[in-house]
Amino acid sequence: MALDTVAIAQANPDATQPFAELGLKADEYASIKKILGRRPTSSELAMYSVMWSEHCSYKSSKVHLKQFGEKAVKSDALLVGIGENAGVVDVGQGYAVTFKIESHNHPSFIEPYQGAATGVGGIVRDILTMGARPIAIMDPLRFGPADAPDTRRVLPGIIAGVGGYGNCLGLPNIGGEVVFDETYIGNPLVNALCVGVMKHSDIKLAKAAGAGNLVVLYGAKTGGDGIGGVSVLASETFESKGPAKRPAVQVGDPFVEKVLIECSLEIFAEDLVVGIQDLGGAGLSCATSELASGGSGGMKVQLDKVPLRDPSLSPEEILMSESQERMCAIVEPSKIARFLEICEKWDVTVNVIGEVTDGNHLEITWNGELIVDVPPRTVAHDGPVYNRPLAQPAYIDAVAKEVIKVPIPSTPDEIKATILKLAATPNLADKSWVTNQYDRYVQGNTIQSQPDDSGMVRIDEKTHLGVAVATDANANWSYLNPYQGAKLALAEAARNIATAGAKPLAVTNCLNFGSPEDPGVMWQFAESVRGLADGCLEMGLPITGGNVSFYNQTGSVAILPTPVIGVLGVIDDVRTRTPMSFDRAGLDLYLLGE
Amino acid sequence: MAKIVVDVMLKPEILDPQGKAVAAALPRLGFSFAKDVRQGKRFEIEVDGDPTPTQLAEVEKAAEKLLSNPVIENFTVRVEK
Amino acid sequence: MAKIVVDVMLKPEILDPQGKAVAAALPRLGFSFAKDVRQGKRFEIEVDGDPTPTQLAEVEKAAEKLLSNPVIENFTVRVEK
Amino acid sequence: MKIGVVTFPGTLDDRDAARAVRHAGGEAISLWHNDADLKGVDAVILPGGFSYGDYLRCGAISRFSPVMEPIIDAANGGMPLLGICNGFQVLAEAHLIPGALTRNHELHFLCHDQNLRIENTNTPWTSSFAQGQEILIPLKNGEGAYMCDDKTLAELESEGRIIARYVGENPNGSRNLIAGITNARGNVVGLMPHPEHAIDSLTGPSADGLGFFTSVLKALVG
Ligand SMILES: Nc1ncnc2c1ncn2[C@@H]1O[C@H](COP(=O)(O)OP(=O)(O)O)[C@@H](O)[C@H]1O
Repeated sequence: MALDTVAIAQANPDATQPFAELGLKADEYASIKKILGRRPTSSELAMYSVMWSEHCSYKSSKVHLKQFGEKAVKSDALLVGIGENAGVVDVGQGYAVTFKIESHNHPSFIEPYQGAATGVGGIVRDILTMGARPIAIMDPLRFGPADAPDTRRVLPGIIAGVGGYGNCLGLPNIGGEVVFDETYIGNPLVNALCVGVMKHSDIKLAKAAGAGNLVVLYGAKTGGDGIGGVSVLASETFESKGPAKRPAVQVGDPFVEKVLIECSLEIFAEDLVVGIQDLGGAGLSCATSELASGGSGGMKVQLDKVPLRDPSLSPEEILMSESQERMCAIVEPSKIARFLEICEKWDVTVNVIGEVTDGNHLEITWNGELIVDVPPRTVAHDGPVYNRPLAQPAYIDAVAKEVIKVPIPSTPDEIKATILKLAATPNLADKSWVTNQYDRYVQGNTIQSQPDDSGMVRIDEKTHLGVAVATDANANWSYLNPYQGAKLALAEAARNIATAGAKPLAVTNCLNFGSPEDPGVMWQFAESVRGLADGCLEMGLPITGGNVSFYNQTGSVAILPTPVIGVLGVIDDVRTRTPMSFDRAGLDLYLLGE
Repeated sequence: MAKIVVDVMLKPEILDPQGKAVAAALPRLGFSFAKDVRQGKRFEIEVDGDPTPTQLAEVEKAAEKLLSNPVIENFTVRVEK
Repeated sequence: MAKIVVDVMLKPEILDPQGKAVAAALPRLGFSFAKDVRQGKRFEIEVDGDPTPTQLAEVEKAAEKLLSNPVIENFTVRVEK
Repeated sequence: MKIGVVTFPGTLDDRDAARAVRHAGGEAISLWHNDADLKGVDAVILPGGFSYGDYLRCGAISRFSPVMEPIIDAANGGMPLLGICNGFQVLAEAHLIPGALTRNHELHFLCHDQNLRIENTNTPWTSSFAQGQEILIPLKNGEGAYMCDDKTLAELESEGRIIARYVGENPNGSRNLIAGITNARGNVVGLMPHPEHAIDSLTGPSADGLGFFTSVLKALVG
């Protein structure tokens, strides 16, 4: 096995490297060389390739997402804004709430149960990482037509996966969506939202400050999960021997995550960490480079200290592994003993894998050999930025001209038939066949869940303070007019909060689109972002975070533009909420608005 | 009457949370024999008479299509008397 | 390195909804071979070297105490190479 | 009165059970699975959840936790012991009550509001109810089908040890619509649905569940 070290990279500058197979463009590879002043080692190449991927670097969306910050009104409620693992808002009484949506679309297409399950697991760790106790989840879902074979293949697993993982974590599922449309054949959307609560003083950030502080990896052992892509590297470094089979599928262990949550909350309560980051996409590559660039600037990591589930993993693979249920914490040496003790109480695997340093080097060694030496910022934040071409697709004008005559029912019989027909469509029909597979009672604080328009949970039993969350997206509107579609989805989600009696406070989003390399899709995306930013400005709501999922398409057919908008609201006394149902006879009915 | 047995196990490289939990529980009960435990599924399929080669081929197909998930699992088919 | 296999099946008199669901799904996929299907668990236990009789006796005990629930399940233990 | 609430790794409804105890006017004491110490409690609740992930069989691994030894001893000595959902599964695995809980007949995890009929008001956990009273509390489980052999079932029926039955359609395939049973002595109760999630109508479908917790406090006061 040939280990590619920094020394070898220097001595052997012209070795050919499989950057294209790893998804890097020639100019991206060239700029890595320029940053380093030499060719990257295979481990460095692995790190850059995954951190500069669309998924991690937002290279196609960044230029548009900027508006969320630029247009935003100043909000006193915003405690932590975009950029951290999840935004945090003040909800009063010393409480802070954090919430975020993420997508796990592609993994759920490949392995529906595990894809959906690990999607829930990932967003829950994001929330936990902020220092918060996760208190509820929601799951906006999209499928092909209900009777399509692809839907039959993916739907049961996705629902069971969301439920299996969320139920086992003890998180009430307080809402979501199930929508069917042709364009989601082969591209189911699995978006998962999590809400967490903490005291202001408990907010944690992803930064590795303080030279001499320890880098601690805790949670599950590292396996070969989700590194199908880097096998090309392994096969190069392993010469022609070829690597063992590497699964592209991540498998979740919700029990380990539940224990990890309780263990972490106990660690937070004793104020034992300086900074913390969960390991999600891009695993250790992401956690080490983000922690280092968020803090003092440098870090030394001994990669051979990472506990492995599969001892045959190469250093490149360990850096890329997306094994679930892991966290990386920065701990002062004086607090490490107590940290280890709490991990032992919860039977959580824990290892010190490195330390924070001054300066600007992320140095990773493998059995004493230096295999990575990079400025961490260049990995985590200085990825490429694209201003992709956009063009309004031709269909926009065509559909705008189209006049569709919808027959309006007028006789009682016609009205009855129409209502029955509508009620029987999968999109409008009762969703309890889904929601009955989710625990909505656990934690004992659920005030509203299905079938209400927004979910609501109590966060203080004595004062009755609570939060409400709603998610909405209307992809048909967004298809016809992406600018207005995003605004309408925002307005609908905010209305769903307001009608429950809560005050909208903050916005998160998950932007699901086709390929950014298609100018038409890119235009839909840009318009949606513009609409959402303008809508938030008009409503005076800050956007606290979100997620972009591109490449949701089969061949050249993209999904409908699906910007899922989540709005969080606060309610001072959950007992005053207004539920959706009419709970007694004799009430008056009013219609508000025009 | 014969019995066809289909054993379905997670592929070796795939995490097996159940097997791991069992492996961790055994020593707590004083059992120290296990280096590793993997947990899978066993299907016992009853067929009329001795299974024919065609039948076994069908079972293979069913194992691939329904009884296992080829993305994460392997299976074996055999006849038990 | 040897493998000890413990198969755990629901007792015949206990209803097996999973097996029933498989048996019902097979004909829908065009498979007609099954008269009945039962679904159980298979544990593969890795031990160092060839299992000794004492080890096997221990596995029997563990199977009875932990791996199966004698109220509803039967088990068998065997060595696989 | 002190009611112990056990937390195993993976337990989820421990804080809910403790809240229910407090609502009923009792003192809730947390018990940790790894401590073989009951801290002087007068009764114990094994709450719901997915202890040890429900891997292997629900309750099979937790049943061997150190805390279970003194609990089993105390229960054999007459201490009131309630197992809810996962706790019921632990009781069955520990053979403190007969039978076993198996996979729901529809094979899905099921969460809905469930009507129950209280069939035995002589246990320390059900004495606040009226015989035959119908209550509405959440049911949520993946393996809630109560199974036992015919002889055990006949015994449970003839000795009046079925403490609650599902009303209406059988939600999970339990024999004789069994939702909860008690041991021969009547102090240990296993219940599949979740009374701790129905202690006020703000967060649950009713406040009917509170009766289980007020019952035990009444029983302990004597
Ligand atoms: N995937 C899901 N997960 C959780 N709750 C869901 C899901 N899909 C729908 N729901 C809930 O079911 C209820 C009805 O949903 P839906 O029929 O989409 O109503 P609406 O059109 O009013 O949003 C809502 O409370 C919604 O939050």
